[in-house]
Amino acid sequence: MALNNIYNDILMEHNMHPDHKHKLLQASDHKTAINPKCEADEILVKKGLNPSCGDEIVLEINVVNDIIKDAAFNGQGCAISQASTDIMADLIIGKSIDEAIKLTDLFIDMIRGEETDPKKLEELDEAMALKDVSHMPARVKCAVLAWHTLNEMLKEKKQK
Amino acid sequence: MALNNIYNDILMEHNMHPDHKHKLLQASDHKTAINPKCEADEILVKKGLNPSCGDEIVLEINVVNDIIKDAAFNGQGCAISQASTDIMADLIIGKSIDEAIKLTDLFIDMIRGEETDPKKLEELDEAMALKDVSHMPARVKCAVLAWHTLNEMLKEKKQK
Amino acid sequence: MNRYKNYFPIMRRNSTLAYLDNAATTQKPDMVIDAVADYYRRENANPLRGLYELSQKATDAYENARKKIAEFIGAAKAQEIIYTRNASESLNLIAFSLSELLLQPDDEILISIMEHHSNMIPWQQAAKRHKAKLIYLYPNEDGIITTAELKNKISDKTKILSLTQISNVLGSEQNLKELIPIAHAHNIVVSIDGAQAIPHEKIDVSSLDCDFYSFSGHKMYAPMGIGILYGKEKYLEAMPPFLTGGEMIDYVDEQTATFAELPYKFEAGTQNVGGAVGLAAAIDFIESIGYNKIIERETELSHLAGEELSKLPYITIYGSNNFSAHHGVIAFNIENIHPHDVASLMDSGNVAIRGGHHCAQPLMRFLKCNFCCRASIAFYNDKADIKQLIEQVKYIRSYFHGVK
Amino acid sequence: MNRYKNYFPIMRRNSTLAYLDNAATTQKPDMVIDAVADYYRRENANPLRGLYELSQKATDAYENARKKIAEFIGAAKAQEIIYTRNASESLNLIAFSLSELLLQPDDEILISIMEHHSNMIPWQQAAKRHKAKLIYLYPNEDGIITTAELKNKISDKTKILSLTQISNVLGSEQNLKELIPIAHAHNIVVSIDGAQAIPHEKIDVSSLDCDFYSFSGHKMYAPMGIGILYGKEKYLEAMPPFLTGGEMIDYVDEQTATFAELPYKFEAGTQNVGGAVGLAAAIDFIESIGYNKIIERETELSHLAGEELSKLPYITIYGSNNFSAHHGVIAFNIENIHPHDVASLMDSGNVAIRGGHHCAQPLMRFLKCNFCCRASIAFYNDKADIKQLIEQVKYIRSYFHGVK
Ligand SMILES: Cc1ncc(COP(=O)(O)O)c(C=O)c1O
Ligand SMILES: Cc1ncc(COP(=O)(O)O)c(C=O)c1O
Repeated sequence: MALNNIYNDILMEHNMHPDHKHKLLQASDHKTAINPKCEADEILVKKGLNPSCGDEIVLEINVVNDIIKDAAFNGQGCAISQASTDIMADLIIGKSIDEAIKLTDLFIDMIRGEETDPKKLEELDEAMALKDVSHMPARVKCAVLAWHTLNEMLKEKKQK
Repeated sequence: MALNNIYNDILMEHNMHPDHKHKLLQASDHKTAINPKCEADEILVKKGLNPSCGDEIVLEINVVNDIIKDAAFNGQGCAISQASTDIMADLIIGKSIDEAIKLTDLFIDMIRGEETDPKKLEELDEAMALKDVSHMPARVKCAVLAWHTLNEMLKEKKQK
Repeated sequence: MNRYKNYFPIMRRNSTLAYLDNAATTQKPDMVIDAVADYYRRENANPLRGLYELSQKATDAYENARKKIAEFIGAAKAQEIIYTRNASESLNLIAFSLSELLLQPDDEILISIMEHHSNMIPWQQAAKRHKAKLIYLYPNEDGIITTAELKNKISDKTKILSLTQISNVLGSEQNLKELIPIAHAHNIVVSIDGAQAIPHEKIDVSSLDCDFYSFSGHKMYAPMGIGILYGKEKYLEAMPPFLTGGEMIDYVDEQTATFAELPYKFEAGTQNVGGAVGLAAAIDFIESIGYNKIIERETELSHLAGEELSKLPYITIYGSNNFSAHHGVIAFNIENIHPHDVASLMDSGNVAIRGGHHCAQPLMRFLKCNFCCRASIAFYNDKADIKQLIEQVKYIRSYFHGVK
Repeated sequence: MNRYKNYFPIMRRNSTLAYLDNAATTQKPDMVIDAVADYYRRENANPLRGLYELSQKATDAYENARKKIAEFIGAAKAQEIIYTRNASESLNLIAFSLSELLLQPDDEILISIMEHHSNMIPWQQAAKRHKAKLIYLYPNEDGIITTAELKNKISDKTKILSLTQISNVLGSEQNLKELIPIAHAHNIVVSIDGAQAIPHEKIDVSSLDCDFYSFSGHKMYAPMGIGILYGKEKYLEAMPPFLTGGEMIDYVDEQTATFAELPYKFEAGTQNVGGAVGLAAAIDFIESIGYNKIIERETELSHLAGEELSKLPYITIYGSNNFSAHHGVIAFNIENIHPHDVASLMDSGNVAIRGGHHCAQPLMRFLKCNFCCRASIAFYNDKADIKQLIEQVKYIRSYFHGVK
């Protein structure tokens, strides 16, 4: 059955043993600890909700000079939303805001079945493991929750 | 086709040339003219409406000593309601109130398909020509309008 | 039997039937009947939230039908398509929810005297609830609301215009491309009752620029029990829900609820997936015939029926003298014979027409006839059907007339 | 494949499918699918006011189905049966029209925390419209509203009690014969949501003496798009109509309308005759199987599923420990695995169950679980289906657990 593809090793590993499921240090801690001289250092926090599944995540990112230095999350939800969030954090750490926005757009397009070119999708790295969610309409929201939340968060930041 | 049965000679004749489509004289006229000594002499008037067809009849009966001395109607409607009313008037003139109530009940049962015994239906005389309306649910109301109106009228009178 | 009737099992079973009550409901082609049966044989499940294969198939069937309907009527987005039970429910939904959104005491709602009861009583009720006024537009002899009439009736209190595109009695079509811009220039929200239009011509809600458009599946070859409400996203977003319960929610607690996004906000309870599948099949069917062919045949037959009937001196026809503009609907009376008798007797000649007030009592009184006969044509009818109709009219007249 | 599955084309096509989402919607037997198709092939027309043969046949089909439904549930009169689209619409109708009739500011409506959203949000809306209060009844551990709880919550302001007969999550059945007389003794009108009851046991509204009873066809082997509202004549007579338009009128003028007699007063627009025919066929189907057989099989399988699941230490089952009293509904969770993942993975093992809030969010919070899995059984299921379910549960657990 096609659905089983989605619960592959990559997803199960990220779900059971997420690397980024914790709280980031406070911004002030960061300032002193990591980058004491940078005024642009800040922690952005945004909550994402998927009422149909009850998925709920709180996403935190630390942006320094337009680069995502760190990312973490908390919350609860299904394996797909949890793993997808952890995979996303892996992918975006070290990327610029614009790069990260592009990646979230690409991921969302992949899940909606609008982008299928394997070459282009390569950029998504491990997140490609979630490709088959595009055939599970009921789970699309689970997979894109974190990506959607990050996308909005970064666009809001740019507008400021 | 079954339906054509209903537009038989009896119905067509009563529709095109009704005997009782006129106004009765006023009660006071009756008192002097027909039965000057009878205090119970009266003219009862009742309107019957069938909104789905727009059938509208005004039924008048003259009751003397519990006997229906005369009956007449006015109004408009389809051939079935017009003919049915005229046939009814023929039938009930000369009958007692109780007899007339019985006949209207019998007719209504016939049209609703609840009484089919030809022996019993014989009492209805020409009104049996409307029997097949029982197979035309959309026209049942047309056929029973007058009978229903008379039935209510007589029961109201008895209650007084 | 003509090749079009051959698509319809009921016609194959009744080869001498002249079915001329298409404005009430059309017959269903094999394609539609089979599509519905196949849905239940292959992919039935409760759609939405479906986490297993059948439920996903049902969801796909349901949402693909929605996309097809959106494309068919030129809606910008699939979520502007709300499934209802029939046009009447669509119109009730608008009258309830749009009124909640817009109406203040003394506001005015405009409808025409030609409306079907389903586009009239819901507005009477809404007017009563909101202490608003229901104002009527009257047509000219051709059954057309002129721009002058509309401008005359618009006031600075007018909030809503709800209008039938094609009258189910007169067969006249309103010039919506002229009327809608006038209404919009006065900030009036425009709802169109398309129940009698969509079976007969291509509809494009975007170029019409109406704010709402309602229709029924069963009048366009689909099964009963499925209807559509199209609405512009901005209004649907702002309107409160109508029916509540089931999957149309986001979050529910004991005393309050928040509602799902479009289109689900307006779809309470388990939806009629079989009906949606049937409607999608009906659209395929219509497209396989082509509106060009449909219009060509229906116009020719309307013209023929109108011309032949109008030759008979004892016949009154309602609406325009240009019978080609009747969209298949010919309403008439035979002098001194009640329409119910006409329809019953026609049945003996295997002609199916309707007699009555056609759910348009105020229009009937406006026409001073109260009741009339209505023959309504679909593309699968043919000249033989019209001939049969005319023969029956003559026969009935002589039958009544011949009686001493 | 067991002989009962053999009646269902979708089962014949998927011989390894364990379809355990019957509380969401049941599959449809040939008898029902064919009855609907045959209706459209043989007797389709717009019913009511029909003056020709096809329309009379459609009317007969429609009204005979109504009589059959009335008899099936023990209604005193056929006109106490109102056709709706689904149980949700029935419940919306009651919540709207009965509230209009009865509710004054500060009046109280009683419902239970176990209600499906469709028997909850309409009452929230009604309470808001009439400035009334919505008061909740809470069940004991077996999912039962005790008479003490009911008496406790009744005040002299209580006007309406609306209660589900069988919970779609806990599978518990309320003792209506105890509760209804208490409500009636306080002049409280009682509406019962029977959507989950009628597929599983014989209903007799006369002996229950409820004032309203609602259910959906699609949960009892009939097609989607048809539902029923039973109401006592005296209330239906007194209530204002809900949806308006079409044939539900007597007399219409520009500003007002008077409404048709029962049941038509509540049936706006063209009705779903195909759906009514399908529901009548579903009743024939149920009667051909017999409720005795249905209850016997469903009780046995509920018991088996509950017992087997409860042997697994990582499983929580909601509701009574007496699984024979679950009416086919077993709601459960696998420790630390989200129900949506469970349902998706079950699908890979060809087991169809539902995961989520089951349109009962307040109940889920009351149970402190927010989400759960639900296997729901019909008589056509068998022990092999339950075995498949249990195997999948074990497999999923080990799959998650086995991951380092
Ligand atoms: C107890 C209960 N009430 C009402 C409903 C609503 O039924 P429908 O979705 O057919 O309107 C359901 C079905 O989900 C239910 O389980
Ligand atoms: C113009 C018009 N509007 C609305 C309706 C109502 O359609 P339905 O009965 O399918 O709800 C009809 C059909 O009779 C109609 O002709």
